[in-house]
Amino acid sequence: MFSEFFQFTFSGVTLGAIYALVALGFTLIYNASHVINFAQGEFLMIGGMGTVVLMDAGVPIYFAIPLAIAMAGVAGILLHRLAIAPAKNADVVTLIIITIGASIFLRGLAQVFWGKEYHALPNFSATESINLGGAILLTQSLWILGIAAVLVTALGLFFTRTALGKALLATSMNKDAASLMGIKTGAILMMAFGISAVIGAAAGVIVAPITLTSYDIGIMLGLKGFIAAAIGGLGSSTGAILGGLLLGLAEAYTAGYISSDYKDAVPFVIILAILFFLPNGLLGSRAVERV
Amino acid sequence: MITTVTADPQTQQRARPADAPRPAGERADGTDAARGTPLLDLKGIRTGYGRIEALHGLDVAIHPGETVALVGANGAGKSTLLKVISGLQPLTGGTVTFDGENLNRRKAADRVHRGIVQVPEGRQVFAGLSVEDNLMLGAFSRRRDKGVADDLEAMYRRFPILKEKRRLHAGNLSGGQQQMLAMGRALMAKPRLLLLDEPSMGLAPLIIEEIFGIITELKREGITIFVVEQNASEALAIADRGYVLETGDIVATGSGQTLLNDDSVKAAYLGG
Amino acid sequence: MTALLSVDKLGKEFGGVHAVEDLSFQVEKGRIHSIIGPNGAGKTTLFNLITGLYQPSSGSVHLNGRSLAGHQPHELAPLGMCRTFQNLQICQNMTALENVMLGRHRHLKQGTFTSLFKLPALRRADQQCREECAELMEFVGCGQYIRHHASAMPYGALKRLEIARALAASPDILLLDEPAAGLNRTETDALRDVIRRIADKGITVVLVEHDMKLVMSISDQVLVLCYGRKLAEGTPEEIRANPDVIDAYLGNRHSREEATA
Amino acid sequence: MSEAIPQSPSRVRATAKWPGLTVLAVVLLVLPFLAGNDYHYDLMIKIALTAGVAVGLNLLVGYAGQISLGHAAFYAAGAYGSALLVQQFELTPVPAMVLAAVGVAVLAWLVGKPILHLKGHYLSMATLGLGVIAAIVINNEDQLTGGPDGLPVAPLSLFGHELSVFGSYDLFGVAITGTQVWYGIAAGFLFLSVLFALNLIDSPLGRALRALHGSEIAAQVAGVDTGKFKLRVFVISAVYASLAGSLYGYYGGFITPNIASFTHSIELITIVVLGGMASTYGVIVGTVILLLIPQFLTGFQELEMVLFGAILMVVMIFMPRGLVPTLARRFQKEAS
Amino acid sequence: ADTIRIGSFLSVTGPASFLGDPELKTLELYIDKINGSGGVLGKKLELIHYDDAGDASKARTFANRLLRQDRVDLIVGGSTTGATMAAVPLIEQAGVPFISLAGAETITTPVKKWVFKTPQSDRQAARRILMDMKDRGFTKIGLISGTGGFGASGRNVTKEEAGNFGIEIVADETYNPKDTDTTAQLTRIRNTDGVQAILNFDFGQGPAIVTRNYAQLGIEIPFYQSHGVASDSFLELAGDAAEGLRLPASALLVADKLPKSDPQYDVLNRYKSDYESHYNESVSTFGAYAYDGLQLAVQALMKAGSTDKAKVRDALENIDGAVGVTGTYRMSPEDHMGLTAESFRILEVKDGDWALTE
Ligand SMILES: Nc1ncnc2c1ncn2[C@@H]1O[C@H](COP(=O)(O)OP(=O)(O)OP(=O)(O)O)[C@@H](O)[C@H]1O
Ligand SMILES: Nc1ncnc2c1ncn2[C@@H]1O[C@H](COP(=O)(O)OP(=O)(O)OP(=O)(O)O)[C@@H](O)[C@H]1O
Ligand SMILES: [Mg+2]
Ligand SMILES: [Mg+2]
Repeated sequence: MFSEFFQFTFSGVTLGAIYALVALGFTLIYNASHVINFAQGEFLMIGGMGTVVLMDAGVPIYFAIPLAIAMAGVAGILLHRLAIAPAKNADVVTLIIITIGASIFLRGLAQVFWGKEYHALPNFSATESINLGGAILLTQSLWILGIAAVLVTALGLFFTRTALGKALLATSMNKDAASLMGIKTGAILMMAFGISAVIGAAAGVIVAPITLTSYDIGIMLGLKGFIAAAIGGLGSSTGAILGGLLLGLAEAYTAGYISSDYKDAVPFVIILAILFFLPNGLLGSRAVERV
Repeated sequence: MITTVTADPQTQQRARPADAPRPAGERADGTDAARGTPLLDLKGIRTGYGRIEALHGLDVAIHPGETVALVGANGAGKSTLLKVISGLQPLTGGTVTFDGENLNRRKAADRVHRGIVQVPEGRQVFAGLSVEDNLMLGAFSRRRDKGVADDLEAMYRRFPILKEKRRLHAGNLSGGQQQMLAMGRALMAKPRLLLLDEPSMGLAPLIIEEIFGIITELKREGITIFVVEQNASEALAIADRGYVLETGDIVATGSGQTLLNDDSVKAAYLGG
Repeated sequence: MTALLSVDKLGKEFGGVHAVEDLSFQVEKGRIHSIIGPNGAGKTTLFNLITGLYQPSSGSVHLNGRSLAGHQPHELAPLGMCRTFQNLQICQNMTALENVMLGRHRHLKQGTFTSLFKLPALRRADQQCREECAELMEFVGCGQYIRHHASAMPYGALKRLEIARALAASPDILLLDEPAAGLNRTETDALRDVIRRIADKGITVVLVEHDMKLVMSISDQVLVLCYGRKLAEGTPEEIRANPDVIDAYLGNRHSREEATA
Repeated sequence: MSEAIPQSPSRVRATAKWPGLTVLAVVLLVLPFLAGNDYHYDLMIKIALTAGVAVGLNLLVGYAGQISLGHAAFYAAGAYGSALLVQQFELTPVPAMVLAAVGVAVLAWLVGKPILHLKGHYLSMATLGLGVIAAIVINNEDQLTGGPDGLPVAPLSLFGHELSVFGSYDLFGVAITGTQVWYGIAAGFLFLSVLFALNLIDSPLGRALRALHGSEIAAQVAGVDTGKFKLRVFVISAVYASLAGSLYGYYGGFITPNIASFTHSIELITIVVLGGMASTYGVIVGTVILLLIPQFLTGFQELEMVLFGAILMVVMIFMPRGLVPTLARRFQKEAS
Repeated sequence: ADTIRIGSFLSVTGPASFLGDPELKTLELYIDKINGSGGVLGKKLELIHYDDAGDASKARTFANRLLRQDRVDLIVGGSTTGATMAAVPLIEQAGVPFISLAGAETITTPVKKWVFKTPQSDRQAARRILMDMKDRGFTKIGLISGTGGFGASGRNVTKEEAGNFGIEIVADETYNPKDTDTTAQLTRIRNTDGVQAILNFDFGQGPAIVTRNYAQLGIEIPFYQSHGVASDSFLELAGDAAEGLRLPASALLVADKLPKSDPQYDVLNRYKSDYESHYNESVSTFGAYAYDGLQLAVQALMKAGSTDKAKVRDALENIDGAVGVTGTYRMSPEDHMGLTAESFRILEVKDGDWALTE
């Protein structure tokens, strides 16, 4: 029985770490602009599929991965320059619809040029799984967890310790006032999109050995990432990790103990319950507005 | 049409405190011609919101070291003019020249790096950031400068309440505290040209005195100041010169004292 | 005289900071009662407590003898209380006139079906409300913006728009938070007339303001707050002469000036 | 400057709704004459029904400023609800549709109560969750709903006559096809949707809703019980969706869980934003465009998605307020 | 008309694109070939195709467009059961012959006048698998299926048929087609008492993930997949994890390993080489559904001697012994699909490739 519990836990942690990585990508753009970037999933796709395509073209994996991630970074910057920046004074919902358009566009391009098949990436480590107390933990999960931990620390430090991080937050709170501080808001946003794309693509590469990858992998992962980010509290990188793990564990325990039919529904009920008591997610900051 | 209430350079000369050190670049005789190029030169400024034009081609020149007040009724376009100078409001005509350089194509952030700093209307503090972060962001354009930490301490000495609240989200400050923060934040940038949009709004009488004290002090340090104030009499009293703005046009200009004594200005802005 | 509003041992704490502490006072019907005090003294917080936007940590508020404990903000307009805001609360997605009409909300029918079918009675009432609200805008002095979109109005006009909106509810008691901020002397003088006329209609006014000329010339009673506590209370003359108030708030220059004014 | 002139009270009239409605009615009446074949009718019917949903959703999103990413759930609830009431309880279609709408209203009220106190993206997330749960239930309860393979729906019957899209009928001596009758129903539905929406928006209730968007605090202090009003508009927009869903089911004869999907919810919200938030006629145009683009793009085969995404982006970038409000503005500008 | 208009709506993009893509390629390839050799009844074939992206309501719209605007003579299409079923009511009312390429039994059971289909039904696949299990002596099995149309329908028929083969389903789990992990479900199955074999009924990439999880968990008991994964790309995705699993499939995957005497040998190898040389990618059993559909349509047209819809329909219903890639079709008024469970061969994965078990 214990081994079963461990197995569900490992499975949940793996899933959770994947969602958390995606959620981290949302955090950065959200913090810079309060926009939920629905094209975030597409960055994952570019990371994973880009690596596959490059490897197919004969590029060795250790070049293919950075190249694919760089490609996503460029896509992120282009997304900002060509789609977000020109819509200057658009409100947040409009920007969200633009990111939806962008995600359809990118997915379409990938489908035309990279094909519609699913692909697998090799594991990062030679040993695929380790047995702990009768339960199997994938070594790739450890990679995902490790990288998520590094990213969340880095992002946390960035927002609390660096002037640039503060400038980014300021930009989202009041763009005009930020530019009155000499903050180049355009450049800040571009940077946010670029880095966020890079984080997304890196996530796309490390999760691909588990989730497989294809031109449309971003839809599901992007959605789960958004949900994870929201339960954790939008804008909080630690929250993103917590939210991801919570979602992953809820899914695995539901599938394991309750009903696999309702595996996706039960976590939502839990999430709605959490939001009922914590309307800003687990670690989200309350909007500060005085009258 | 501009009615120059007085063109007598002597008046302007008198308006400045006798003990103020003369700003660099200004000749001793103080005549307009002799002053050299203005620090800020606005020519034919036109701008509007959608179909409505808010400024109808006005000219303003501010010389280095001057303190200039801008008065006008609600909706005259004062804030709009300051936004034009800062680059937040796009022009439909005219030029903004600062220190000899045409700024028309410069973004707001670039203008800050050149020394144009504004305390905007309505405070505009970063609500979700701490008071200290707000102040530090004021110094964003000079964030690699070693002196920032000292300036922060100086700012705290000036506004002790901000030190007390430095960990609080700026959005939780009282209105007046936010106004102090907005002022402090701008000063952290070490401006060459400081634009103040109603800096005394919402402040208690004692603090208003403090604000005007700061303005006088900055003036003494040679910083150029362009101030919009509803407390028109006090603003004009410390200003070298003033402009009167009426529905998008400059209708009068002259030394602070002259404007203070002008009957139509009195009736419109200084109360009966 | 009866106390319309009475505040009893009211307190509000924000993470260890007492924004309002052990505060008691009463506002009598038909009076203009001003509240002054240094920045951060707790004036706006007091308004937020009275109007149900904050829940008090201690103490109570009574309106017309009725306790307001646990009241939601929207329950106060029907009880005859309305207010304006220091940090403007304007609906930027509506026209100026519609903002004022919003104030009339509680006097209009808004049943779902009545609205869906737009019955004639509703239409007539709405048109009447429209005209009344336009008059109110003229009354507070922002008549020229009737057809403007709220987002296209200058700051000073928006402050008056809020007053018009609050008046539209035909309140018994009106709470004004720094209505003169952003107005020049002449405009402030006009505002004084507006407030006088409001009071003449029998509406009780509670005024928070830093403009001493306005406060001293219009108030029946002045309450001075400092660090959330009552520092002094009395007629304008008494307050102006109170050395504590001069120290904490007015400063010497002002008291001199006002004394000669 | 024109705005400096004091306004006389006679200039403060409510905006008239009849000119717009007349244009809408004329367009709806003229369209059949432009229809080349039944397939055109099919598209027009689908557009009219979807536009009806969008008009309702716009009340919630565009006017009250509350984003729902789960509205497809109500649409699906209407479609499945009425279909099942006919199938399981042998109700006739019209009462079934009404009953389903009542059920959806109750459902929306029950779920809306706890989630509508959420704000912004959190509300989006919660509504998205509701939509996902609805889709899962429909998918999994295959005994009842037919599961992922879908459910056949009995055709609509009016006055005891079954209305088949392939039938032909006699209307006061004029022979018309079933499709044309259906077009009439869909057009009528859209017209009424718009009429009710316009009434609502221009009433005190509508003003209170828009105030929620502008400043919730201002609304509260004016006496608006914001929680109650949000719930009301949520229910109203859900009923719009439910009715359209029921009609769609009767018309199509077959429904699948796809209509409850997240993608469908996204499509609905995209229509609203594309056409123009807080513009009732805008969202109709938005529907026309969003549903027609794919029809024109089918020729591009593989590139369809790329082009669709690109068009969506370009429209939103250059018309950030949505097509109709932006164009209306531009038009006014030129006119002045 | 001077052409014969063949309408089609397929899921060329979207989650079922692995079905629609080879189907469309096959149709395009062979319509070109047929036109190259003179067409049918002296007329060229014209393909009118729309991509429904796996969305049933789109499929319905496009079917409507085919029927009412393009006025096609017959329709070969419908990659998924949902898309097919959404179009069926319209097609039935319009009276146009329709050959569906989707799996579920409901498409042709009960028989609908104008609707035919080429793939074996999922019930036949389930039977074929259960037959093999019975032969190997299994009596208790675990079932894991996707919640999509294909998986859900497969799950139902498997549960219905199991008893007929003396097999009990002791564990029954599902997953969402987009899931990336199924270890929790597999763990539950493994920990159920007495499970002797596991069957995964689904198509798409889900089964590849199940297979990988199955291997990662080190589950030893025999593993079955359905015909839904019968393509080389599955082997590629599942990798080593697929070793040893069995599934029912058309002989196409092992065409070159068949004895020459096999009645399908020629058809299989011709299709395989045509497709692979033209598109430079490996053939899949799904494309073959379209191949068979087109061939049946052509045969029926020739037999009817015209494009008269009723005649073509009658001709389709009377097809008897047409050798296709998927099997040999024998239609009848009671059976609009015309294949038996035996047309499936049981394949096993050996050394990373398909192998015949018999
Ligand atoms: N965002 C806007 N959209 C449209 N019109 C605007 C906007 N902002 C200001 N205006 C208009 O421009 C004119 C000038 O406004 P501005 O804010 O510059 O006035 P101001 O002199 O600063 O007034 P105040 O003393 O009230 O601050 C006004 O007529 C106002 O209606
Ligand atoms: N949410 C909060 N969290 C922490 N402190 C708060 C919060 N809200 C108010 N305060 C503090 O409470 C004190 C009272 O604030 P309040 O806004 O009531 O002052 P005020 O008298 O209206 O001042 P002003 O004249 O500047 O408007 C301030 O010091 C403020 O920083
Ligand atoms: Mg201003
Ligand atoms: Mg205050």
